[in-house]
This record gives sequence, structure tokens and C-alpha cells, in this order.
Amino acid sequence: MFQGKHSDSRIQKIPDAEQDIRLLSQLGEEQTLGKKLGRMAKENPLAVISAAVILVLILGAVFAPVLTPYSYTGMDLRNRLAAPSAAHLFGTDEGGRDILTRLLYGSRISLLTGVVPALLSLVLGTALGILSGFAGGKTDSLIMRLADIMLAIPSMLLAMVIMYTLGGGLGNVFLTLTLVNWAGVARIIRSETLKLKNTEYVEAARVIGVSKSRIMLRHILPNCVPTMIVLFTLNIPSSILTESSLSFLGLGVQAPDASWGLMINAGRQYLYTAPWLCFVPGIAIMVTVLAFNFLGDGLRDVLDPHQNRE
Amino acid sequence: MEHNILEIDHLHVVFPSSKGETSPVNDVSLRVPAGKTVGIVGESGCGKSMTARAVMGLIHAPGRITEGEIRLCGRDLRKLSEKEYCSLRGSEVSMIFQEPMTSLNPVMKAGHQVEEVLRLHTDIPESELKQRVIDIFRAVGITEPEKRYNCYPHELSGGLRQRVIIAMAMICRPRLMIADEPTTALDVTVQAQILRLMKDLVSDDTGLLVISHDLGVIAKLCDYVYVMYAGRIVEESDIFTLFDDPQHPYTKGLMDAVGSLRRDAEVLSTIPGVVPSLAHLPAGCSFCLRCENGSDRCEKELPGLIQTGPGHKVRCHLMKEAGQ
Amino acid sequence: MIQMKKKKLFVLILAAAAAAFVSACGKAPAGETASAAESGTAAAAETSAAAAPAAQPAEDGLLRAAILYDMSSMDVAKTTDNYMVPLNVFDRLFETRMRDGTAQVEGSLCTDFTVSEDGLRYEFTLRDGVVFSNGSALTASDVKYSFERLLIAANENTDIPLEVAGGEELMNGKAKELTGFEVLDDTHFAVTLKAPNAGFTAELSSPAMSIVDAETMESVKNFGSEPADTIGSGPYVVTEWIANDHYTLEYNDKYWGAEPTVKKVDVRVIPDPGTQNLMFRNGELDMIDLQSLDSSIVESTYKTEYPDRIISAPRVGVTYFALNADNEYLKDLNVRKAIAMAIDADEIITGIYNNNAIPESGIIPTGIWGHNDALERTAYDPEGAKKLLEESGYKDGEIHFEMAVDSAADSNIKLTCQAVSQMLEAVGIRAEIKNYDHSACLDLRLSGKMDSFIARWGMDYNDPANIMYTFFGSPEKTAQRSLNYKDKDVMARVAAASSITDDQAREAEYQALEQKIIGEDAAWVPLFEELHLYCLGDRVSGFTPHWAGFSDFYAADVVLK
Amino acid sequence: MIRNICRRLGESVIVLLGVALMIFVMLRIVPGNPVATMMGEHADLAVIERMTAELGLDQPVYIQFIRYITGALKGDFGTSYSLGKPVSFLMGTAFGNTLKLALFAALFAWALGIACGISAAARKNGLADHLFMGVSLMGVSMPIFMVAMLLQYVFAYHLHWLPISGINDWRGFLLPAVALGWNSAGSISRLVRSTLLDILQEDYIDTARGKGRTQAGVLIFHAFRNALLPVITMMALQFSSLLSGAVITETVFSINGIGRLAVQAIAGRDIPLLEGTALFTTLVVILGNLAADCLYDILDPRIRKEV
Repeated sequence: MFQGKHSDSRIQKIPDAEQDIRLLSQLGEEQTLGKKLGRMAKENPLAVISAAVILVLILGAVFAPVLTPYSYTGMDLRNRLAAPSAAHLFGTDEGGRDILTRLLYGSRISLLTGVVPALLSLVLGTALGILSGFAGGKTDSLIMRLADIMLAIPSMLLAMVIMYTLGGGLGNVFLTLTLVNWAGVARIIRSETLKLKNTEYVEAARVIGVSKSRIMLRHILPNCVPTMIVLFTLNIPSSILTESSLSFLGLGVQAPDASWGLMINAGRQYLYTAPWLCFVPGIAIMVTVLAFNFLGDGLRDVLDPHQNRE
Repeated sequence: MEHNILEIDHLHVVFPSSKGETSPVNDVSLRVPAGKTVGIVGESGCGKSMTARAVMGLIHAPGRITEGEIRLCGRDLRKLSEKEYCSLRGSEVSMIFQEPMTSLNPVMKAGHQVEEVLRLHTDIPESELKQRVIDIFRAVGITEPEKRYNCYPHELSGGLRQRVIIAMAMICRPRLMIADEPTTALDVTVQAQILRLMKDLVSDDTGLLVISHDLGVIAKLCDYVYVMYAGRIVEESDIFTLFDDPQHPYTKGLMDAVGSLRRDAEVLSTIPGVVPSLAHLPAGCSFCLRCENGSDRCEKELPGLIQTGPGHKVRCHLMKEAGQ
Repeated sequence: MIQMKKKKLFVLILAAAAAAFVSACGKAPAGETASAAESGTAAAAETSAAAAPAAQPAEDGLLRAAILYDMSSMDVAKTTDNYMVPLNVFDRLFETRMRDGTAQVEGSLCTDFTVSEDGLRYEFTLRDGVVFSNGSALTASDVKYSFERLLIAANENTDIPLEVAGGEELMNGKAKELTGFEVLDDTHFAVTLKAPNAGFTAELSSPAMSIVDAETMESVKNFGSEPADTIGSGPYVVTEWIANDHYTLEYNDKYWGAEPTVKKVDVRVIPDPGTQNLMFRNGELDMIDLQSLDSSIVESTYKTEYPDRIISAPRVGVTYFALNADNEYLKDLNVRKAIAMAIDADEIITGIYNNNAIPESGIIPTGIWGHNDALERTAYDPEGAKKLLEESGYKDGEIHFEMAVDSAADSNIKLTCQAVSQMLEAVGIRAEIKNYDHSACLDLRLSGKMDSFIARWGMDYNDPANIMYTFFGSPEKTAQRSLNYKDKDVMARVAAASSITDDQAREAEYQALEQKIIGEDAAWVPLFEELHLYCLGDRVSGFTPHWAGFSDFYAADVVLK
Repeated sequence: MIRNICRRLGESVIVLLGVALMIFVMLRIVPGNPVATMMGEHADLAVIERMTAELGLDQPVYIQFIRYITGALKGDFGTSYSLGKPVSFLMGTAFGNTLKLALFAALFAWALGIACGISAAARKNGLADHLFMGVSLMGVSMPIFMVAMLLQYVFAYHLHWLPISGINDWRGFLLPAVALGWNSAGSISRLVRSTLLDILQEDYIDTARGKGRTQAGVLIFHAFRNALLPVITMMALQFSSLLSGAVITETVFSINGIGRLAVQAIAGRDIPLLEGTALFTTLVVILGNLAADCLYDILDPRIRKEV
């Protein structure tokens, strides 16, 4: 620390410790999370807009009954496939139902189906990926062979097995989507871990006796965050769209109820005659993905120590 | 007057940040005469590396040069297009970076990384490239150069990596070489070899700019020295005057901190206080807070560089013009 | 070293392509008005698609058609969902033809036949000089072999040959040959039935009773998979078949009948209806089956662009809403009656099918002998239904059961399910839709535990037994249809009706049974009979679809320009 | 390296057997009888029982499994119930088309993905960055059938540049490859951008710039090589999923591929075909991942030193 004497004439005057600590603290104030987010807001407006968009989506889902006069299952066979008009902002679907209403009600299912499995498979995939990449040897082979099996099993068959054993609720949709997605995440995170495992600072940490689990948590995991955010945002749309193929097997949302994936698939054959049936939910999914993507990027820039080096 | 390899006049580098603009390089002017080794010394964060990066045009975004001129052998670097600057880097001016452990591409063989410079700037036939690299390796003191050629960076020691980086910097005989803390990361024995090697690099039509916080390195290598503090040059003089008669309080403080075998002080002295953060620099002399005889004039009014002797300038109100 | 310029160029091309792509799909595709309801959309009124490639001249006699799913076998004994090869490559003793609006059974390989007094013994005369495509003559022994092989293979189409005396024994292996079938000489043979069946000649015209060549069958191991082994006496031979891709039929110059204008049929497997739609309008197909396209597309595209080239024929059969009498709520007659009153079939016909369907009131569909036009339909009366339920002591929403939907069904059926579910909800009955994949759905129905479902039964031959017996012929049969109809003696009468010899008496019996099952017991709710629409390309001048409105057709019935 | 590969192949046999057994067990749990599905509407319970017994489907699972495996070892993968042809024959023709489609799609996806990823990383938060992000995320969030049908409509139907369906010549592969590849390109470009942004902070990037490399040169020859590890893994995952067939693209462009066979196998509970397609997918996944792992050693010498 900073003791020690000056030139001979001032040997006795050893500055007291508090003053130094106070001075040192000016060097780089510890940035609380709130401050970091504040800084993100100023520097990255897109992330703020995305957070707002996500909030709007959630509010839309929650207050759907208030926002639209129509019921989302009420069919009007006289008014099928009507183009967007004053009465129906986004037009009506093949059953004459109001698409805006179904979009709002559908967002309840699709937002959950998009985010929850993506999150679960991210957590499961990252944990197993880092463990297998870092541990190597037997654990690595076991986890990777399990991943190979999960990647190889036809997902439709897996979905049906889950439905007929555990029932057709939304929870089982999440379970199926997670089981299908985690293997991909695990393999990519494992490749990141292999790369990070040999960097100087990880070997340094190992040399001074840091326990394996701490190294994984403190050194490897933070450096996987950027890739994790990318994988998370990529899994959201694929989960939303796969949900509709599960519904055809009887798992999860059934026909008159609405979800974005179901709406797009139902609109498939009308793509040339009534394109809004596909484009409206398609754009909704894209807006959701863009929002999570920009928010993810924004969070990464703030949280990642690399990025904000002066 | 011998011609200068490098001339920097009133260089300003500005970094916009959340707390307003900071300027790590503030009105810096310096010369590297041909055949000479010039040093910049100062505590870390005083802007010496930033000055070197400014010369190479490698300032990280969002920083940018706002004022000043940088002339290399008479060519103003700030007017060059990106393409011209690229053809200049590595052939006319090259830089040895600070951290040998991470300055080499981990997935490329050492030999290939050096060969790349030749491939970029010369039209030496492919067959001869390997031999040229092996020759330069031997010149920088790398043992078993053929084997090292095929090694990857993680298979080399710190000293060897630094020698590869030096080989990379000198292989095209650049007119100016910049060494940013060349020996900081090395142990003392290897440090001496590297310093001797760099001494021989300088020939009569090339220049060497050495950046270090280690006065020992500066003393061994440099002919002329600039002392920097908080983005500004506070004192400049030839090496002997600087060590014999340091005039700026900060330079004196540095000299005391080094301690020398001549004086038997058990405890090395330090300069009280801490380098002020660039965001809130005092209006006057940035060293005033830590200066023993700092007066309020020092605080309010920025002293200019006063010529106190032949080739010796000091930025301090207490100094008197030479001859007064 | 890649210069920056080249990369910028690449980026620009990419951006331009994306822009063109987005703008192209932004505006509604050329030629289509957006929807039947009103046209005030952003649809650019661009002229119809850029000039389709000039259609080849018709002299080469090529007919290009497309199917959604490939046939699983060319042997009619092994498949019931694709009859294209049986209809065009093989002949039957009789054929059912649509003659001025009604289906008539006409002699094909048989030129004449006599029936005994008791209606049990038939004597047939074969057409002389008929040869198979490999040159060997078609004789009575080939006909006998064709009957016997169905019973020996014993897979799908066994119910017709089983009516012949000795059929049961042959199938169970007790007999070596079909005793009820006597070969008199090369062109004469006699068949004795176990019980008289007036519709026997109609049954002999169904695709299952195609006549095969006995010699080739002996040498061929897996009959129905190789084109070379598929030897028939019909107008065409199969020259090529690549599974899941395409198959080709070419004119059989040894054919005994009149030479058709179509000399070659190239049938491609195009699994996506949208792609078929584009190929047809691009002139790559000479005809298209509009069954799989949503009626709104048919209305907005084909009816406007090709008004004069649309052929419509009833898909002879009935789309019905089945109610499982074992279900706790559906076993109550009043609930079933209320359901019948709550469903507005006309709304579905106009809304979902754009009037491409005929309302049905009973079991025997329009176009089948024995259909009863006079059977009056249950009137759409939601208020009456509500009252009926209240009288029976059911509170609003108390009745709930599952409506199973086969995810492989076409979109019109799925929409009908949703419409029916909503109509029932209006009267306080909750019919929750649950999707099943095709196999699971079939499994559930066969188990007899499927609460309710909507499906279409297509007739195979022109006789009421084809539907009455299949659905209400016996407790096992009605259980397999998840109807579980309870009235045993009605079912006994249905089984017996097949052997009534006198046509008038037989028709009266079927119509009385129909009145009892639907009118009184409301076993199922009949909805409608779909019309099957086809559209002809500009190289085709005429086409008469199969009498029962199959997707498969006689290529000989297509007339090229 | 070789020892490692042999050990991996040994493990893979266990995986193959595991998948084969799981398929049998799964089909026993899931309702649906292949014979009934094959017979369709006219299915009669008595006949179904007899046919089921004939095919040996009423045997306990392990007997069926053992019989299947012994048959498979002798190269006889059984005959598909629904298509009536030997599974190996069906897979053979279908694989040819799927392989060509996969190669075209992968080529397009990776070229586009990497180029977009690098350009986006070069100008972080610049216009190009957001443009490429928008295009790639559009690709990821639009279902493949939409992309396929729109491409088909615009480029085949409207402009007549390419055939609407069918793959009789190479031009037939272009549209399906773009439709399939667009989605994968989106993922690849996102991952490339994110990993590159990390690596551009490293010191050796400054060294490379100091050597006179242009921005593009640095990105491609120095930064990208270090970003390859996760990218290669994602490519391997994508290629094995492309090889196990893209049923939607194959349906829209009428390509007789593995994807359609696999879906038909599941829908029809066609055990031999389902086993055939599943084992084939397993093999493709194993080889894909093995190739990726071997590439790790070649690409990153630090990993190689461990083996």
C-alpha cells in the first residue's frame, strides 16, 4: 500500500490510511446495476425502445379483453378473409374472426411459448455445455452423447410421447420445446468453453487454486454471455413457430384458441389471396424477436466488462 | 538541423464519454530526430500510449484526433486515406505493443504472423519468405528459429513472444519504430537482452520512440526524453540533463521514487496523492494538487513550456527563462 | 485480400434483392381480388400473370396431372385411397357411369348376364377377344383368380367376394378354391351367392373387383410395386413409377375398347396445394383437383379467371357429425335432437363451402340409388334446442364432450368443426375441439371411444349397403365408427336388407330404416354432400369425372383439344 | 486424434442402438396402429388383428427390437408398411435429393450468413449492422413455408426465372436452397457478429492493424479465424438438420426427400421407415458433431495440445 516516507525531511509524516482509501475510491466508482442501466439508457436508445415494446406486448396480452370488442373465437362466416378495414384493423381470418383480437389473445400463449422454453433450454444447455466443455473426459462424452440422442430423436414423436404420458397442457409444450432445443445450445456453449478454457486468465485462476465450479461460474460463464444472448433470441421465434406443429398433435393450444404460430399456419394456403393472415402474426413475431434482440445486445454492452473499457 | 523522422505539433485527442469530453492527449508536441531514440515517460494513464496510437492511427472508437499535425518524414499522416495509412503501417512506421502474452494471434503460427508483414508490403516471392523470417528471428536472438517458425504463440515464452513481435515490427525496416512498454511484462534478465537488441535497431536514417513508466529503461535507451503528466508534456530535455538537473516538481518526484544505488534510502519515497482523473482536471497546472510549492497561481493559470536551458523546457511557473 | 469495394457491391445486390422480394409480395398477387366479400383492398389490379409459356400442341396426347399423395401400391387389394391405376390399367366386369345425372351400371368385360329366380345364381358372358397388355387372353379363369386372390390375400377389399358361396371357407383356409364360382368355358362362368343381393352387379363395378392376369400373378412376388409386373386389360399401362415423385401411364395398343384422345398421362406428386395452384396457372398442368384448395380461393381465383373451365360433380357421399351413444350426455336422445336443431348446415354451406355443397337429410347420399329426397331435415332452431335441454334438466354449459379433429383432414372440414363447435356453444353445449394426428385419430375411432367427430364417407359403389351396412350393419361395425348405435333389431334389419331381391321393397326398407335411425334416434347429424370441383387447362376440351366424384378418374374420359 | 475418433465411433454405436430402442418404446406408448392407418377408412378390426399378427407387431417390444437389429445388421431394413417398398431403396433415392438440397442450402446460408455477420460486426451499430440484423431476424422469425411460397411466387411464377417445382435440373434447387438457407443464414450471421465483436477487443487485433492489414483483412484473416469455434458448431448442427430433411421446403417444391419420408413414417406409424429415417438422422448428427469436434483441434491449436 501507500506507506513509506518522503524525502528525508518528512520521514515522520506518514499519510493516514483513510485518506488514501478515499482517494482510491475516486479512481473507478463501483457501478451499481441501476447506474449501469442508466448508462445503457443514454448510450443505447434502441435497447430502451425494445424494453418499451416488450412492455407494450405484455400489456396488450394482459388487457386484451378490454382492447377489442370482438371475441377471439367468434366466427362470422359471412365475413371471411376480409381485408384490413376500419371495422377490422388487421382484417379477418379464414373463420371470419378478427385478427387483431386473436393477435392480442394469441400473444398470451406465444410470448410465453417463445420466451419460457428459450430460457429453460438456455439455462439447461449452458449448464451442461460448460460442464462438458470444462470437465472433458467421461462427463463430456456422456453429455454430448445425450445431446446427440436428443438431436436425433424425431421431435414430433417425442412431442406425442410427452402428450400421451404427461397430458397436453401448456407446461408440457414448454417441456417438449426445451428438450428439443437444449442440445443445440449445449454444443455451442461447449465450443465456447473449450476456447475459453485455454486462455491465460483461466489457467492463471486454476494455478492459484480457484475451485473448478468457481472458475466455471466466475470466468467462463460471463464470457459466454454474448453467445447465450444470441442463442436465446434465436430460440424465441423457432419455439413460437414449432408450437403450432405441436398443436396439430393435440399438444398445447387447440384450434379455436389462438396463438401466433397457429394463425400463421392457418393462413398458409391463403398466402396469395389473403396475405395479411400470415404477415400480421409474422410481423408480430419479428417485432418480438427484434425487441428481445436489441434488449439483449443493450444488456450485453453494459454488463460485459470488455465493452466499456475507457 | 538534422531532419526529423517524426514531428508532432499541438496534438489533441478527445474521448467523448458519459461524463463529458476527456482529452488524454492535450496539446502535445514532440520530435524524433533521425538516428535518435526519444522516450516518453510518465505514470500509467498519462496519455503516452494514446500519443503513440495517434501516430499509428489506431485510436479506439469513440476517441478521435481533433487538432494538431503528425508528420512522418514530412508526410502529414492525418491527411492520408485509410488505404494509404494501411500501406504505411508496418512498412514506414511500426509499433511494438505492450502485452506480448496477448499481442499475437493465438491460432496462427508465429512464423506466418511475421511473414504476413512481408506479404503485405513487399513482393518477395513466396519461396523466399520463410527464409527471410528465419533470418530476422535469428537477428532478434530467437534460438532454433526453424522450429519456432512453426510454433504457436502459446508454445512460446514471454521473452520469445516479445522477440517475435519485435521481429514483426522491424522486418520491413520501418523509418520509425514505436515501442510501447516493450519490457514491462518480461523478467529482468530478458529485459536487458531486449533493450540491447532495441539499441542496435536504430540506424542513422531511422528513429525509435520508446514509451515507458520505467526510468531505468528510458535511461538505457533514450537520447532525449519527454515527461508527460495527465495528458500534457511537463518537461523535456536530453537524458543527461534530465537525470542531473530535473526541474519540474513531478520529474523530481519521479527521480526520488526511483531511488538509486548511490543513495542508501531504506524506504523509497513516493509522490503523495493520485493522478487526477482526466474528467475533472484543474484549470491550471494539473500537478498543482500534489506539488509541494503549489500556489494558487498554479491552480488557476496553465503554465507554458519555459526554455530553461539548451534543449530543456519545463512547464512550471517557478521556472525562469534561461539567461534571466 | 477482399477489397472493401467488392463487399459493398455484394451488400447492395443483397439489399436490392430483398427490396424486390418484399415489394413483390407486399401487393396482393396479380389477378386475385382480395376476397369475395369486398374488394377495396390494396390489391394492385395488375393484369393476370405474365404470359404463361405457350401450351404444347395437344397432338402428342399428353395429359399432365398432379396428386397430393403418392399411391402406396398399384395392387388394388392393398390400398383403398388411390384408384388411379386400377381405374385406368385394369378392367372390371361392370362399370358405373354417370348417364344424364344418374349413376348407371353398364357391362364392361361382361356383355350379358342372367340371374336365377331366387336371385342366388348369376351366369355371366365375357366379352370375346379381350387380351391383357402382355398379350395373354383374358378368360373366365382369370376372373375366378381375381375373386380368389382377394380372399387369399385377405387384407382390405374382402366384403364383396365374401358374398360368394364358399368365400368364408376360402378366406379361413378351409377350402382351396372358391366353390361358389364355376368356370363354364373361356367366356362363360357362373357365380352363386350365399344370399340374394340386388346390388351385386354394382359392387362388381367397384375398383376392388379389377380383373388381373392369373399367369403373371403366379410369377410375381410383390405384385403392385413394379410397373413391369402390373398387367391389366385396361386402356393404359404403367411405364414408370418413381415413389413419391411421379408415375406415367401410356396407351395400351392391345386395348379392346375405343381409343381415347389421351395417349400418355404424366401424374406428378405435388404435395402442396399452393404449388399445384401455381403450376396449373403457369400452364404446367392440364387439369387440377380443387378439392384441397379452400373454397374462397376457388371462388376468388378460379371462378373469376377460368369461369368456363370448371367441372363440378358431387363427391357422392355425406359429411356427417357423428355422436357416440356411449357418451354420458350423448346417450340422451333429447341431447342428440337438440344438437341436430342447433347446427345450421346451410350457414356452413354458404359460409365455408361457397355453395359448393348440397344439404343432406339422411344417411343415403344424393346420387345413390335409394336416396330419399322426401326425408325432411331437422330444422335449424337454436331456441327450440335450448328449451329442449332445459326440459331435460341440463343447466347451461353443463353438457360438454370432446370433438376430435384429424389434423390430416382438409381445411374445410376443420373450419366446419370450429363452426359447429361455436353453434353448439350458442345453445349451451360445450364441444371442445381436440386435434389428433391421423393414426391416433383412427385408433381412437376404432376403439369406439371417440365422443364426436365430423367426417366424410365417400361411396365406393352405387348401393345403399355401402354406407348403411358399414355404419349400422352390426354392433361391431357401429362400434368401430364410434357411433355405438343401440337398436339391435334395426341393425339386424339393415343387414337383412341387402338380400331383399325386389328393388321397390328393398328401397322402401332402407328408407324406413333411415327414417328410424336419423329421424327418430338422431344417431348422427347429416350435414351436406360436397361438390368436387376440377379445373381444366386450355389443352383439355372435355372431362367427365368418376361417377362417385373420386379424385381419381378415367383418363379415357378426358378429351384433349 | 485418431484414438479419439475411434472412441467416439464406439460410443456412436451405443447412441444408434439407444435411438433404435427408444423409437420402438415410443411407438408402443403412442396410440395408432400402422396396419389400421394403412387400411384407412375401410379398416375392419378382425382383419387388422390378423395383419398385425402377420407383421409381428403384437410381439413384445424387445423381440421386435432384436429382430429389427439382426435384420439391420444383415442390411435388411425391412419394407415400409405405407409405401410397400424396401426402406433402403426409399431412403436411397430420397437421400440423393436431400443431400443436394442440403449442400445448396448450406452453401447459400453460410456464405450469406458469414458475409452479413462480418459486415455487421465491422460497423457496430451502424446502418449496415441494423440492416443485416433486420434481414437475418426476418429470416429467423418468418416460417419457412412463407419464405418458400413467396420466393416460388415471385421468382418462379411471376418472373419465370426458375422452375416452380421439381428438381430435374440444378436450377430447381436454387429456390428451395434460398428458402431453407435464409433461416440458417440468420442464425449464423447473428452468432458471427456477436463472437466477432468480442474478439475485436483483443490485443492481437491492434497488432494486425499495426501490420498494415485493412479493416476487412483484419476481420477475415485474424478476427474471423478466432470466432470459428462456435460458428463451426452451429454449422454442424444446421447441416445435420438439413440432411435429416426439411419437410416443409420439400413439400412446397415437391422434392422427394428424407424430410417427407420421415413425416410420412411418423404419421403412418410406419415402424421400418421410421426406424430407417431416425437411424439415418442419428448417423448424420453423430458424424456432423464429430466433424465439428475434429475441426476444433485443427482450428484452435490450444485445444489440440490437450488431446
